[in-house]
Amino acid sequence: MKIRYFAWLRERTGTSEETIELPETVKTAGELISWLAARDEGYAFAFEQPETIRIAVNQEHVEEDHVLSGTEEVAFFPPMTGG
Amino acid sequence: MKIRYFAWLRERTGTSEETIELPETVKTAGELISWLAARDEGYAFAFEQPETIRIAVNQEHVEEDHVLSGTEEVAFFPPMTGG
Amino acid sequence: MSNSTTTEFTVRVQAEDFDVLAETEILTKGRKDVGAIVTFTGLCRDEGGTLEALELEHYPGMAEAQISKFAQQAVERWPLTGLTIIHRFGKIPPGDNIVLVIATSSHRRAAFEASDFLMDFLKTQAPFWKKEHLKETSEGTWVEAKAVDDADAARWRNSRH
Amino acid sequence: MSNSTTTEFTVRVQAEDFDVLAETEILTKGRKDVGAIVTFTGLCRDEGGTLEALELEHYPGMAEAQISKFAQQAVERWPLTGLTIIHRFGKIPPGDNIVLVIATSSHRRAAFEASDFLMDFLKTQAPFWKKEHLKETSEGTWVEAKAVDDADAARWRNSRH
Repeated sequence: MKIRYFAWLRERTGTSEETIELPETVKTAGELISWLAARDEGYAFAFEQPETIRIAVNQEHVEEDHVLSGTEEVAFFPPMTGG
Repeated sequence: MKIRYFAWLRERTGTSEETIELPETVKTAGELISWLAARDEGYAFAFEQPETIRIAVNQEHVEEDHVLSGTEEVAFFPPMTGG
Repeated sequence: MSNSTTTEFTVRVQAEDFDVLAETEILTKGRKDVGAIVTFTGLCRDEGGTLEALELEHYPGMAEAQISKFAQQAVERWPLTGLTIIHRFGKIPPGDNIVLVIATSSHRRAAFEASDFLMDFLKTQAPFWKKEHLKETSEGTWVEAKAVDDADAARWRNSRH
Repeated sequence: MSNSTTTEFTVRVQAEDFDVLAETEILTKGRKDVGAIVTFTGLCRDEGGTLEALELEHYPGMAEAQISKFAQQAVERWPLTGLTIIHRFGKIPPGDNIVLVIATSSHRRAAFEASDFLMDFLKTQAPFWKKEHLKETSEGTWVEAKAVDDADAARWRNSRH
């Protein structure tokens, strides 16, 4: 599964994109956040306020309870500030 | 007193502007409409629906009960369609 | 930058066409505090190919005064950095410009609302009258005022601003 | 002219600047059914002289898809004759363009509302993030999302349209 990080999530994780094997215990986007946050200090810092983080699956906005399938691209980013 | 007519009021009266001596009996803009409407057929046609006619005194919108003074410029016109 | 000085505005009533780009540049050139530019351009439509031209009559003097009155209200109501309003008169063929409003501001809502407000009042309160000259008939017809335009203008009376 | 065909729109996400006049002409050239053109241009402000540049990061692919989704909503909701949206990314100095929305229609309210709607959704729903680089400090700061922008976007959910 491809994971992408933008803005300060990219900076804090030190990663713009990576490919991971989804553990069997991780079913939803919210569970993926918890799993990533447990990886190391940078990830913990990036995800320290999960309620502020926006999630996109296959480039569509989803909520934390979105159930992930094995083939998806998941992206994490802060609230958007375009325009 | 200078009187100006615009759009179909100008066409119906056949007059774009004229100078009149205000009769003593005419105190308000509404009374001026009645007095003008009694002049001839063209004026009667122009003012046949006085409620649709807009009035400006010295280039400011006023209502029918506006009291005229001797030195004013009065204009009559249909609802505006600018923009 | 100060609230004590009111933003200046430009109002012109003219027969000639206007240049949207040139007018916009006057409001933005050399300044870097403008975050939003809203331009409204009103054009003459051909009404499905039936219209030969629109004839715009106006009340000289009062037209400029009324537009300036609403421009003044706009710069007092919204934090604009610039405002230009140009309204043409005379015979205008389909596809040609009739009216231009440019509002600039640091913030987008101010620029949107000010230009929207001004167009509503130009439609209903500025002394201009449109006569349609159709291709098929020799005599022109005066365009009637629309109730929807009055309703649009009334929106601004009870606004939170 | 027909309701059965939806108006096409143009969406571009690019590093290069855009030309408001050229983009406007594409929407109006050769047609005489356009009565109203609203253009919104968003520019980089210098924040009282403190800003060196804005850096705009975006999510390639999703940015175009999200903007197109809102453009599609706009052409279904309002009777537009044309719609163009361009959003830049990369490093943008004060005074430079960031975003452009042009909406054309036979009627002014449609053009105003569609462009206003699109800007509200670009602000809150399109995957772009702004980082401010100030003149005095070497490190940039991510711009925080504003509650007022969410409130602006929420206006369109309960609208009469």
